[in-house]
Amino acid sequence: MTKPSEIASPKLPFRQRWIPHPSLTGVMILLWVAMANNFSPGGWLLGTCLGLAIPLLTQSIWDTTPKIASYGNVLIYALVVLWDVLVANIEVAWLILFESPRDLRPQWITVPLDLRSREGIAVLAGTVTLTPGTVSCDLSADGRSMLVHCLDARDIEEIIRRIKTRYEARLLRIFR
Amino acid sequence: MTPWVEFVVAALIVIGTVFALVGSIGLVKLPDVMTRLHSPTKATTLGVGALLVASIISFYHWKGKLAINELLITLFLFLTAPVAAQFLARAYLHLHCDSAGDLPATNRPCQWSTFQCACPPDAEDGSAAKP
Amino acid sequence: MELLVALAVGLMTATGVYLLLRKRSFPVILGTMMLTYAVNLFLFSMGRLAVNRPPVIQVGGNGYTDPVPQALVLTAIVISFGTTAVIVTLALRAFLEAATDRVDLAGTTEKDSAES
Amino acid sequence: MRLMLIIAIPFFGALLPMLLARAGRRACAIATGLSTLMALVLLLSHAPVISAGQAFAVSHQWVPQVGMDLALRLDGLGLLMAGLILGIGLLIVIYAYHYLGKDESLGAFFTYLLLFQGSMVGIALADNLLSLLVFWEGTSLASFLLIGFWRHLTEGRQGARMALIVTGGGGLALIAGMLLLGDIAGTMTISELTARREAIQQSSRYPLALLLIAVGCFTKSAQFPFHFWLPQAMAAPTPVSAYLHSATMVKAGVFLLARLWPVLSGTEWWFYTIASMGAVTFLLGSVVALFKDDLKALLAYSTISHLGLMTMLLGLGTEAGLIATLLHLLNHAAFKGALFLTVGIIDHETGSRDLRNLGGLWRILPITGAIALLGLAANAGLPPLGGFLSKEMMLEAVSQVSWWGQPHLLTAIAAIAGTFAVAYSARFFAGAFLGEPGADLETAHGPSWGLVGPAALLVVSALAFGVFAQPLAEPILQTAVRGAMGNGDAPTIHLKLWHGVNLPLILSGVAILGGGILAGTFDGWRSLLKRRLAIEGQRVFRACEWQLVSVSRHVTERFHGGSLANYLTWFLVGVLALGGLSVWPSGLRSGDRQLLPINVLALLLITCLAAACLMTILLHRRRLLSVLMANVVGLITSIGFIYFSAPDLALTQISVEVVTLILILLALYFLPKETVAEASPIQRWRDAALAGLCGAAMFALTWVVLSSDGPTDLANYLIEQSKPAGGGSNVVNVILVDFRGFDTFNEIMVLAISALIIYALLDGAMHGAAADKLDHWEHDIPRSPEKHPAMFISFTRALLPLALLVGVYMFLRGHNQPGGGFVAGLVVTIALIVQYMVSGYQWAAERISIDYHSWIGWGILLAAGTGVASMILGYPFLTNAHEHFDLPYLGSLDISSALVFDLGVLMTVVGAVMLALANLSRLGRRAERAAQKAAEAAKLLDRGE
Amino acid sequence: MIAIVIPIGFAGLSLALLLNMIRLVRGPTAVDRILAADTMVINTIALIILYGISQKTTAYFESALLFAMFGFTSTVAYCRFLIRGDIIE
Repeated sequence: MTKPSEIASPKLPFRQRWIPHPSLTGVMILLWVAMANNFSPGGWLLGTCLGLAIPLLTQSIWDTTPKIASYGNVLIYALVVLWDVLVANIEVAWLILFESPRDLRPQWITVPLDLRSREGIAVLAGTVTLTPGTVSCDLSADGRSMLVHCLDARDIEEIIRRIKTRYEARLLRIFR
Repeated sequence: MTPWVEFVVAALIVIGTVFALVGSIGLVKLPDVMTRLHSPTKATTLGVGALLVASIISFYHWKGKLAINELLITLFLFLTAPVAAQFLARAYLHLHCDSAGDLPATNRPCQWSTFQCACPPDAEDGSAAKP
Repeated sequence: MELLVALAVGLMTATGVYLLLRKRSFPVILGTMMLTYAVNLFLFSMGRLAVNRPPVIQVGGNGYTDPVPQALVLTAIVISFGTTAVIVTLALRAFLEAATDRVDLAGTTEKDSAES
Repeated sequence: MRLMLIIAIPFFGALLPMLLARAGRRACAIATGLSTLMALVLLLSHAPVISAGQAFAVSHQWVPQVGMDLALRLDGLGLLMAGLILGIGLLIVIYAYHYLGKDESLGAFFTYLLLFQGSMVGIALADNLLSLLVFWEGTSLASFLLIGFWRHLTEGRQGARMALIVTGGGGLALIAGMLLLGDIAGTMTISELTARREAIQQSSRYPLALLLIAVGCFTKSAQFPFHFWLPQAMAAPTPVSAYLHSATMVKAGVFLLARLWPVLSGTEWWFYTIASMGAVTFLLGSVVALFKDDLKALLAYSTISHLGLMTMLLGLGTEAGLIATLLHLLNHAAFKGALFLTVGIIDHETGSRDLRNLGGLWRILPITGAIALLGLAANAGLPPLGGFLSKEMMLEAVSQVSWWGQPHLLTAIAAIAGTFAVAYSARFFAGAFLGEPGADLETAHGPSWGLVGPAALLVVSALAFGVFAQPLAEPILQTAVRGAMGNGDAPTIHLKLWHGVNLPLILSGVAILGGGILAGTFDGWRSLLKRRLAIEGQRVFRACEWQLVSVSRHVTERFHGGSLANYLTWFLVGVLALGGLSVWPSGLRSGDRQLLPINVLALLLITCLAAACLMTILLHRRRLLSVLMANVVGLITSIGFIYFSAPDLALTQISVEVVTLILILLALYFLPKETVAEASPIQRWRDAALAGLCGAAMFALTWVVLSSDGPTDLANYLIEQSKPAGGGSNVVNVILVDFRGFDTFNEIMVLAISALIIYALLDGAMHGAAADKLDHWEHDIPRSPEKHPAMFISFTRALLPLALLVGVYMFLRGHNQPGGGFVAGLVVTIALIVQYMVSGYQWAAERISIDYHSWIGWGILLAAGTGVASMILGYPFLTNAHEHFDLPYLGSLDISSALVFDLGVLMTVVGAVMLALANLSRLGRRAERAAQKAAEAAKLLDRGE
Repeated sequence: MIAIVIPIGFAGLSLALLLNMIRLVRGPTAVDRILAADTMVINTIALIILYGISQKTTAYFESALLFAMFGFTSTVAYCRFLIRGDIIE
């Protein structure tokens, strides 16, 4: 699917030449086995083939490869987010069900960003959207601050602080 | 299956249903577009998530094998929901908002990207903004 | 349940026909889409209705529904997609060439600037 | 079998000139001449046996259901006719080769000629009424092509059209008549009709059949009142006139009458229809001929009159009449052919054939003059030519019958006609060859042998038939008559020039004398008669034609007004009416099937569906929203598919829907976003009512079907066979790739073709008015400056590998579980499209480079390849071969050729859909580029200010 | 217990669909309608999963997966149409 020219030139060491994104390869294998629900050796074999093939086919779209610093932090972050999502849902559910719309104080807020990496910002935006009463709506043209909409903004500072400390800080540690 | 598992599954089903329902209720109840945007993006993801977990557990007990492939759907939703939400938000901003009036300042020497192109105008290819 | 399916076919047909009778290309295209839905559902229902009897052979499967209409409708869906694509393109090209998307040459074209 | 060849040779020979068109004129001519010659030799090789009274017959079944056989029968009559056709044909080929200009497409001409020849010989030999009709029509068509051969001539085209309409119309009558005849007789075989003569003539339907057949023959043989097309047909190249309109085709009518003579003749009806018309034509033709200045027109009318003569003779119903006819058939072919050829020569050499400019050609074209002299003598019936013989016999035969109770009336008519014949012949010769040559004729030069030769040969034979009647004409005539009588006991014929002084001799003497006087004093009184004799036939025909055209135009404009809505309304009303009628008496009755219980989910869903449908209509002017609503309808449909256990359908439906949506949005970008309201309330209600009716009809239909049980044997068979024969447990997929694999193959073909159509359409939009519009495109909606927000890119990028994984998954499991090549293809396509949408075309196109065309091609090749492979292995096309392996450690593995086929499907789908979408987006990019250029230009201007 | 819960689930989810439909009908803005449709798709996914549980079959899992993918795709397409007009540029 990629132009021959797009494939990394052969002087690269073997690993980078044939397994440009090991993490992606791993994910692919796992996903395949999970999706096919086939934990037999055959399943793993096929998964490995795909895990090797697909990154090669699609490597041309990763012109900037995200640098993951520590996978541990990724795990932690994922758990944090999952928990927050749970909470967020309950909160929002409460708001929707038992608050009369009049009492809501919807509000736009601007969150300045220290993150630089595109992936980082993307993940942050996603997190903000999935977590309590906030939806990330836009970035400033230079990508240095994020426009967030709050469903019920009782304390703006608190929200900004949460976003920055709870998520952005962690992401800063993940994407350098 | 054991009553405990059955209870868990039942609970999960109820939770899932409730959240999905809540999302839709919010969609109807909330006053304006942006607030409506909140409810589905959250509630539904969890609703579907809960149901998926329910089905995984139950199938594990019926068929005796773990069918985690259903988790893929949740993965998809978690990946796509924010994008969809932000697309909708941008559409709303673009159609119904005015950068000066009803939006806060960016605290930057530039506007929100919905109102100002990040990429230099002469960039012929639509490739993304490099912040 | 059968009644509801029949109802659905009827509804979609009616919608499709009404849109087909409009004077602009775009509603007509939509009409054909609607009609396609209706016809596909109709063809599908020729195999009668059955709940949870997918024609996928498995040990201890509790009977199967008629696979033939399904196969036919599958082909129908694909082909109608192809034709829809062509119609859409035709409409687009026609509009670009002729500056109007009327599919009704009988009436006057002054109405183009009429109130909407 | 050799009989078949006689017909086959011309027909297959007809291919040669076309193929040899490049090889030059000579090659064409030789090929044509050879095939004619072969046919002729083949024909004559039968002559001895036939002259002994035998007949050859061969028959192949053609359409047995209607008793239509390709039955040929060669008897004396057929021999005479076919001999004339082929013999003269040979001469005509030589003549035409020299006559037609260097720049004319001889290939086409000779092809038409051979086609005509074949059909004509077919008529002569046919022994089955229906196959005869086929050949009959064949001659009409061929003559149409030949008359119109000079396309640049208006009268040529008109003449051709008129000839086709008249003879074709007559052909219709003939068909009816023949069918009637066959029905009366109970057989379609001509040679068997004779035996049933009485039965036929007693039948009450006999007159009708006779009239219809007569009409057919009259039109073909240019009998009054259908004679007018022949002069018009004279616009054809002279060889054609000579061949078709004197020697052969126009004789077909006479021939058919002669053919049916033993069956139909001898009744009052026969006599008064055929003989009367013949007599009238005989007289009219010869009279009008006298007043023609154009030599070809003159000959045309003379031909008409001679045909009238023959028809009249046949009409008499006496043996003498028949004999005279056949003899004249022979003679006339000879001398009239020769005359036409001479006219052709005159035309060719002097460039004119108008008696008013011609004159004194005797000095320039002596040989031609001699030929003409002989030919005209024969035409006038002067001894010692064959024409004299046949004329004598004619007068003899005529003088024996009384018409309308008048014993001498017919004889008188014949005599008068004969007189006029002498007159116009004399006028022809005198006008063309005697007197002083016109000024512009001095340049004329002697013709080449190729032109003179055939004419000479013909006229010599015409002479010979007279002089050597005994040895030459007699046997031919004998054989022909025996064949025509249909039985062995034909009278023995004695031809001699000198019968002693009797009525016919006196009459011809009178005729010659009177003719001479007429011709001599012609100029004196031509003027007063000329006006009277305007030919009405043509005018009537023209008027009818014009009326028809205007009427049909009116009708067309009435119904084909260019309003799609109207067409559909008519169509739908018609369909509803038909459907209603079909169930009218009993009415639809719902069956007694065990129905599924209704649950709240279904109820709510149907409510949603209804709402969505309603909204689609209400919002149909705000196009984007109506599309959205339509999508919701599709969504609910696919839920239905899932609920009613059709997972494959659901998968396909939702994937197709998304692709369609993207397609429509791409198009909508350029189309108006709103539809103006134009339909009046009445119209809307009318449409709504119609729509409601259609919906109700479909509802009723579906309900009736669903509430009654249907056949299940096929389903059961397929389900049982799926695993053993198809090697897959997903029966739907097995049906698609194996049992009905060919359908699927055609389906992807359709997809590929539509993709290519789209490509062509949009590529065409890249220039011309459309491109112009694109280049000056102004956007009718506000657009956000940011094209491709950064964060989306990084998100959706993660989706591509995931989607590909899903695609592979869908593909691999397709044969055993819901999924399959098509869905997988769409999944991949969507994965790519998302990249295109979010990250921008350029970005994606740089990184994902697929040559869509070649994907389509390879896909189809792959799919076809599997099919062919199974054929090579001796199975029917697209038979699925499958194998089940149990690999150590790796678990079980199913491999089946269907997978390869499915891969082909996948590639085709990806290629086709991406091709379509990419090309649609191309328009947008062009508009964008133009807009940017404009903006930059404006900016520069501002700076300039 | 599940036997009791599943009908409730169906009822709730179809009710959710109905609510989405209401929003879809009421609008007022195009964004609302698109959002409603998107939500509808997600609820449909939930419905399919529940159906799978109720019928003890995984045959419909792929449909749910494709719904997830394609629902997103169409939402993006609509939004791009609103934002830029040209969805592939």
